[in-house]
Amino acid sequence: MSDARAAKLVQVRDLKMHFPIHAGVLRTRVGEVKAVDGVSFDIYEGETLGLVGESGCGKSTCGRAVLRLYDLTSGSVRIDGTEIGDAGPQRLRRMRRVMQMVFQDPQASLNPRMTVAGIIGEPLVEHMKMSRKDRQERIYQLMDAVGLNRAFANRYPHEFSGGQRQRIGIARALALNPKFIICDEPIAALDVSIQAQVVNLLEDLQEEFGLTYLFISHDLSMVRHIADRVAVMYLGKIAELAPRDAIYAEPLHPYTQALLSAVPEPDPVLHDTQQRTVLKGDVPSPAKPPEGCNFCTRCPRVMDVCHRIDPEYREVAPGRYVACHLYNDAQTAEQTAAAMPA
Amino acid sequence: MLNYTIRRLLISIPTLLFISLAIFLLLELAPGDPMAQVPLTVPPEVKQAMREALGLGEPVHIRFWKWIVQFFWTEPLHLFDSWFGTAWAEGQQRVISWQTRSPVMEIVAQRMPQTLWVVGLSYIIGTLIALPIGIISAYRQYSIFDQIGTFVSMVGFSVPTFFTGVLLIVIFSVKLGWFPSIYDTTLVVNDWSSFVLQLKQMVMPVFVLALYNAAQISRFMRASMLDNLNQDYVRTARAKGLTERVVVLLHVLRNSMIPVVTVIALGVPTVFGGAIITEQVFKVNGLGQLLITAIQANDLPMVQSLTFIFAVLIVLFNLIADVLYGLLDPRIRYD
Amino acid sequence: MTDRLADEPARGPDHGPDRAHAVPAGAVPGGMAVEGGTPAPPRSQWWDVWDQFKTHKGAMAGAFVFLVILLGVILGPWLWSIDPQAIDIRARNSGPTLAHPFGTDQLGRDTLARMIAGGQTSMAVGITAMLLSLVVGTAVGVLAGYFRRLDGILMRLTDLFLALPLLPLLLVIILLFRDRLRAVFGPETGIFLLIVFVIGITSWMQTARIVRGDVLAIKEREFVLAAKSIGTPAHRMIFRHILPNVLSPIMVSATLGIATAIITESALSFLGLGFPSDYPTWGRLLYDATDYLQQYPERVIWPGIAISLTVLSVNYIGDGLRDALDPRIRGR
Amino acid sequence: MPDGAQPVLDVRDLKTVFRTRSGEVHAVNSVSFDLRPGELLGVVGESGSGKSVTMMSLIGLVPMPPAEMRGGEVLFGGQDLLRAGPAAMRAIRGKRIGFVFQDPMTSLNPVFTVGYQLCEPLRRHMGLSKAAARKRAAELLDLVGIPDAARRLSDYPHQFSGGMRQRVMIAMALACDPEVLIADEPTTALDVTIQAQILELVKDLRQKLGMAIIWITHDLGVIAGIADRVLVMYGGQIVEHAPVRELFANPQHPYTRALLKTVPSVRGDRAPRLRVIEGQPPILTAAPDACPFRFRCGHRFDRCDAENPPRFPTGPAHDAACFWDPATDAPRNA
Amino acid sequence: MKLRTALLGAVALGLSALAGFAQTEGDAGNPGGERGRDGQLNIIYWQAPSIMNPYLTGGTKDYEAASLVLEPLGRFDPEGNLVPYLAEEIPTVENGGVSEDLTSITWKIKDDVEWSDGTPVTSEDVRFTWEYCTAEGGGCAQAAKFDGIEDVEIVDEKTATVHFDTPKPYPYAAFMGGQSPILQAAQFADCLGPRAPECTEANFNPIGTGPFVVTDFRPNDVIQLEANDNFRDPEKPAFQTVTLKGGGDAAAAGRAVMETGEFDYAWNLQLAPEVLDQMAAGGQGEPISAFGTLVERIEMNLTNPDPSLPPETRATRAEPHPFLSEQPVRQALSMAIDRQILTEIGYGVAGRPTCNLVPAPANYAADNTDCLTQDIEGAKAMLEEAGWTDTNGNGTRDKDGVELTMLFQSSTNAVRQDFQALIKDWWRQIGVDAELRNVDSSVFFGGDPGSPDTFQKFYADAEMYANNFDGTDPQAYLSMYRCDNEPRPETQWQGENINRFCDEEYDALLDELSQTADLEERGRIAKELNTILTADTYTIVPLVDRGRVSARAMDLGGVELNTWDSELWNAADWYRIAE
Repeated sequence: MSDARAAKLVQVRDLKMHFPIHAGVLRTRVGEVKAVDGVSFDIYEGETLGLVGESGCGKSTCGRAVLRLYDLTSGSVRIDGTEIGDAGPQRLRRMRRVMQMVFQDPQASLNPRMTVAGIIGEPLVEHMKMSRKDRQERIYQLMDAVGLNRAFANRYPHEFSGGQRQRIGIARALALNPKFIICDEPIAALDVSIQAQVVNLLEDLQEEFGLTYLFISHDLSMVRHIADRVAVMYLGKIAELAPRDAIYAEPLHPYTQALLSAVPEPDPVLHDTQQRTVLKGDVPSPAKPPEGCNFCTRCPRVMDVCHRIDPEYREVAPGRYVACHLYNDAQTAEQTAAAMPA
Repeated sequence: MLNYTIRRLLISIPTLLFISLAIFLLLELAPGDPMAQVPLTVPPEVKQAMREALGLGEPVHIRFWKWIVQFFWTEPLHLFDSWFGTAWAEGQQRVISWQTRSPVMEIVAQRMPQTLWVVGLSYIIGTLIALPIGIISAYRQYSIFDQIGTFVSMVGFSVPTFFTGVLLIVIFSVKLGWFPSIYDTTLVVNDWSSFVLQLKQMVMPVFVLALYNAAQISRFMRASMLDNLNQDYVRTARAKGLTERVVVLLHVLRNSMIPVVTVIALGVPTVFGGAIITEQVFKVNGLGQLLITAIQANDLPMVQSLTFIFAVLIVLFNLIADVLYGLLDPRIRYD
Repeated sequence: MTDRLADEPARGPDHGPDRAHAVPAGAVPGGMAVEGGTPAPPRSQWWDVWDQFKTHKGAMAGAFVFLVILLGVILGPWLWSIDPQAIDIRARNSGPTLAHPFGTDQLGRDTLARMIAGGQTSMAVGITAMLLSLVVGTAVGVLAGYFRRLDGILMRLTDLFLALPLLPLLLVIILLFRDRLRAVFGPETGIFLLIVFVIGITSWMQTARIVRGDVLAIKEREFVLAAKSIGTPAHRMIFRHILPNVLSPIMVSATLGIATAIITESALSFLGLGFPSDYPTWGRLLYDATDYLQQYPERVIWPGIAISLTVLSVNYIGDGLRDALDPRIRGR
Repeated sequence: MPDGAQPVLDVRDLKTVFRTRSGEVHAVNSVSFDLRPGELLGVVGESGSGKSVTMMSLIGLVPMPPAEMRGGEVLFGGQDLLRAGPAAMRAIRGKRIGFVFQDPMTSLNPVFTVGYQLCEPLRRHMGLSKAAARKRAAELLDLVGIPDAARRLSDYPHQFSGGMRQRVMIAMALACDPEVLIADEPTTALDVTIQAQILELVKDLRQKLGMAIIWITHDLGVIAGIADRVLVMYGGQIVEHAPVRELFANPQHPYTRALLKTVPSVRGDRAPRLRVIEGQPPILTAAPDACPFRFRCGHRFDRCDAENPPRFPTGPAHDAACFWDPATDAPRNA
Repeated sequence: MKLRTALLGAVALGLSALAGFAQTEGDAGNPGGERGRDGQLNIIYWQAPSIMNPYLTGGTKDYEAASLVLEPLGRFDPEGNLVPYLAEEIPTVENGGVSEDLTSITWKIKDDVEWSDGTPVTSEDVRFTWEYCTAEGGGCAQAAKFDGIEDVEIVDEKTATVHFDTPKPYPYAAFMGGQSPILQAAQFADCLGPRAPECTEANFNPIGTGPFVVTDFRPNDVIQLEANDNFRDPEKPAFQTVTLKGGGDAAAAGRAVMETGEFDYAWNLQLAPEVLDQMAAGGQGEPISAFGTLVERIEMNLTNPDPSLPPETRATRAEPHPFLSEQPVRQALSMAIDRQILTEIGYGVAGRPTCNLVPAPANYAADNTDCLTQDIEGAKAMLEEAGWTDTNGNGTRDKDGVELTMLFQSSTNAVRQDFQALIKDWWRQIGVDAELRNVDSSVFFGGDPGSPDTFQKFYADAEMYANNFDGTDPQAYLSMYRCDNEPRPETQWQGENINRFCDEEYDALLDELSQTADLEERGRIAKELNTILTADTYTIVPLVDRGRVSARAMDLGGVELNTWDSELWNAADWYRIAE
């Protein structure tokens, strides 16, 4: 995973998604929910960037904003050399062929009134001028690719199991030969034994078609398995971004540390010896984020400065980005990083 | 909540103005003539003089403006005067019915009691019958009780009231002689026997209307109960060891009542609107009958004022329903 | 996270398509086992709806009765060829006889023939008025739900219509336009169009509200987002993804709409405002017959039963549809 | 936990069947287990494995119909719960057996205050006065770590966050000092940091109150951290039963073994590729006359198709329902 | 034919016997006694009275309700004779009350009559009543009755002389009958002209001289009255209180009197004959009927209503009707109709077939009976003879490319639609096709010049409705058919000559009538005019002489049904028949 290896397929700069709050007699705008508040990251061609965080931290909104499913409040999103942050409908429609999405709930993301062939074929109808026969053939190919029996092409989604439905969703995302796929919690709704099947399928497809993934999940262990680099979000901002091994081995941000330590270990022996940081309290509302660092209300290593100044998100070591006052000085950061207990 | 209410009130002002204009123009376009009832023996020039005396000669916009002023300014002033004995509205022209040459609002006030007695009572009775039926039907879904309840309420929907009304009169007034066929609006209830008379004359119209109301509300109640009986919190309540009575009549009912209460509130304006057909059948000369006779006589000021009053009530009770919803359901905050 | 519905005992483990993935393979008939099963013909959700509908006895009876009545009024003229307008003054006020199974009226017109002719009108009014209100209601509901910008204005419009006192306006509109339409389309077609229009235009608001609510909910479903991520334009989004999924409330509204339209038409007849008085509809026949309730009760009974049975059967169909279309109930 | 103690709850041969339009579903099939005083019994399984239905069946919280109990017995304090009347069951539910459900968002009644809902079992089972119940309710909220407890009694559920609501649910379950607490996936809907808080809380409460707990989950990590003994369920049956360390160290059933391997970890080595269990969970419409796991099992042989394996003891307090013996990698000859 | 006429006579006889019976029984049974002895009287009007001032309303229901309170100087009795009420006697030329030159009439008020507030009735009140109705901007509905009055001179306190601008052979329009009673000047003094509608109290509760006074007036609902303490006859009225309930429909009103016995008197029961019979079987009450001048008729359009004509000439005398201008066609259409069946179906005892426009009073009624027999064959022959044959075999006769296709309109009303259907059937039998059309009565009779559907505009070939005349003198009624009195664009489609009939001879006769005071002579001229319009030219095809049917309870005595004045004209004489 050397840095020099590949081009940046996706560049996100200072992305903001604010949803206005209206109140009062005249429905005036009294504030905004800062779902995504200044997020920047790059994704290299062929890699998988994991985006983790707890519910409500803005990771799904971030994913959808990157695909321009929302109109951005501000910021820039450049995919495959094209700026789509302010693209018009025409340019956007062309770009849809490059970027696709796999959704969380395989039940909800498939139109219950359409057949499998209809669902997988929809992007083809929208974007490709194909004969009916060619399209049929392409649908079969896609079904083969995701491991669905061709015989089921005329079935409806409710006749399938969760894992199979997620395969349909993946086939739909693959239909246009995209370069970039956002997987928005693709395994969250699946049973444990099925999750592994889907993750393996995603990995196989990545290899086969040279895909680039943004893998959004709250499941830190699965992200560790699939991602090359991992970004941790908290309350609309990226707290830490680093290569996978580094972040799991020595997390820098106190939030990352707490998050990792909260994951229960499926081994009673390890479980009993492990040191855990249990965070106090709840995540603040994104409509009223705290002054200063947004983690300051729960941070076990909170300092005075945290309540006043929002820490800058910056690179503290090659490829390691963190937004924390503990690493104010890049020098110290490196030292601290070295000194961090695992 | 307060903000929400104020905002809704503000929005309703242009809505109501628009409605009043729409009603006015519609009535204006109607081809009828208030002179239609005048016998053919009255010569045309006399009819023309009568028309002019009603103010029909003036242009539309002036009449609309006059009506607006009379309705929104003079009439409230009169009300104020009659409450406090002042004389603010002295000498100001009120909204006058063409048919009776008397102030529209006085007739409306006169019709209120019988309308409220018959239509209002039937609404209350209908609701009181409907709620338990809806609750039991939902709790015992697909049981015999549910089937019968469903059937009865469907019948309540399906049979036109002018049919049930006449049928009841023939059976209970003509054949059996139990109840009077004609409602006496002048009956004063001051002792037991007059009370019994009042009850007797109300039985049939109230029954006809209550059946219809009960049919509707019980269907809502049943659906709402069914929605809530499957909720997780019901299981929680059972897991606490609460009796079924408490589970159903407290936990489920309280939640199910939220949409039903708003439905009931939305139905209240129809009470004031009267039940045109039932009033007609039983000669309960309430607001519904007033409206229909006014329409038949082309008494435009009366029709205009009545329809507008209904519109105001509908808007008002829509608002009340929304506010009730907010009050009943702690999750809803309209701001 | 597992689907929370999956293990929920309150609904049992078999639960229609909504959570078929909990016990996926073959939990419903026609569902397939593990991949590689034999190819089966496509089985749309409507089959499940029909399966559930079949278990609702009232709805099945209702559907049967409705079909019988519908066929009766459509095929009636071929089976019973007496002209409903034909006057036979000698046979006036006859009770049920072989020549006139339903009797005759005060001019000696055959009641059965008039019932058939009246049924055609009443049914036609019911069905067309329902279609009109459905089209308007669905259009308004879908547009308001789908396009945020239109929502405010369309919902204000809906509120406005809800706030209009309908019956008086209905009366006024009929008085107002009846003669103009009659002049253009002839007496029967004109008044038919008017009544259908008036009933339709004053009854779409509930449908619009329900549809809008459903559209708003469906818009939040991920498959709409999925379609958006593909780049599906708005009109195809509506017709391909939104409309098919709001069909259930629309169909329930449809059945109820037929019933209310038939009742409204009969109420208009009662108030003397429906079709011309020599033009039979069930409402008109019933109204005309109420005067003769004591002498010739059968004259009231025929149209009374016809209206009540039709509305009742349609209501039962609606009830059954509502249950059948509700995935939570389906499978019970 | 001492092995020999008298169990508080003894379940024998429990069978629950759902009657549906498309036939019967055998949701719980001859399940037997016991619960000892003070222990935490973990129940793991995927959705549809019957773990929740089993626990709900114990105390009659499955709706009947469509559910139907087909025999078995549930002994609780010398009483067979399956044969107890509704009134007797109500006296037990909420008082001697407490429940915590999965989704704290929907499990609380939205229109009553938290205080009211908390007081309900107290007033019903303990006969407390209104004021006394309220006082006790405040203590309970305090106990489960809700700050400013007395004031928050008059708040409505929607004013609490998810984690706080689950604490309320726990307080409610504990209100009458039950002997048994059944927790049905209580942390599944919560975030990991909140889950960690709840797990800490439960451990803490166990020490303070000492009741026996049944903890249903699909998360092996949670089980590893909290349970004393584990039941693994699959296809409506218990396929393996063992003390927690024994189970993780020495799984006997092919399903348990596969399951443990599919789960990735945030610590330790990272496998280059995840192990999977091919295929889908079974349908339970057929009568249980064969091993439910046979279609996904790597060790399937004739007998698996012909017979439903009984639970073979494989060690002290350890049994597995499988004809295959991993120690010898050969069929058992029982 | 003879038999049928005989039958008719028998029916008529039976009716008068019925009325006579009621009266004789009344006279025999009325024991007299103190005022208010018989308690409560319940009357039901299915059209609810909306006002008690007959000058501000066109509704019969309102005149009749008002007649319980307000009285004129004189009334018409059931035979159409003039009866003095507030006046000492009916003034005539003979007794000197009417001047020889017919330009003035002098009324003398009885000495003992008082208003219900105890003040005396004076000639001042008579003069005021005239002022009230003729005041500018008041919209007086009875203005026509005061036409030609130059002045009302107060001779002394009890005497008033009405001066006309031209000789009036029939000077009894003003101050006579229920539509033109005397108002109290004191009460209405501030209600002149545009202020008339503001006097709600006076309009609802007028001070009168009649047997009753209003205690509670609820417009369009119910009126409660009690006996007038100052009524001139100390023994009357027999009833202490009266409730006059309004609303509902005729069937319900009939039921309430005859079947359930809840009410004592029900007004104007326009019901199918068999329905009335059924109700009468209830035994609580009986229907009573009497005939007036109301005739249901078909009016033939003598001008062309073809929509392709320009609006200036369509349906005006400039364009004669393509076939109805031929008399044989009109006659054939009349001959095809069986008036007996129409009567039987539509009105029963409350109707009789007629061939006359003026069916009563006897003095003015012609004796045309030719039309009473249906003659289909004759009608066919007549058309044949006039050259109308079915040349193209479509079942409809035609001549020179003109088809005998009629647009036949009427107002919306169940009986009229039955009639239309029957008549269409008969016309079809003689080879005339008809398209039926019915217009809501508020539009049909509304007189709106903008509407194409008014009976005046007559955008149809034939139309059916009923009309009558006030009082007992047909002069004004027959004058409607004068040349130039037809509705036409120049008159904003106002006018009463609906058929656009124009005949010099007819107009000359009308002029003669207006100069004649002698009753015999007036009768002769009127009959001749009537015959010109009907039996001679078939311009108007009379169908049924419509009587009035009301119902009274068996124990209500003194009722004399009167079609010339208010039905309640003698309510003071009503009483309860003792068991």
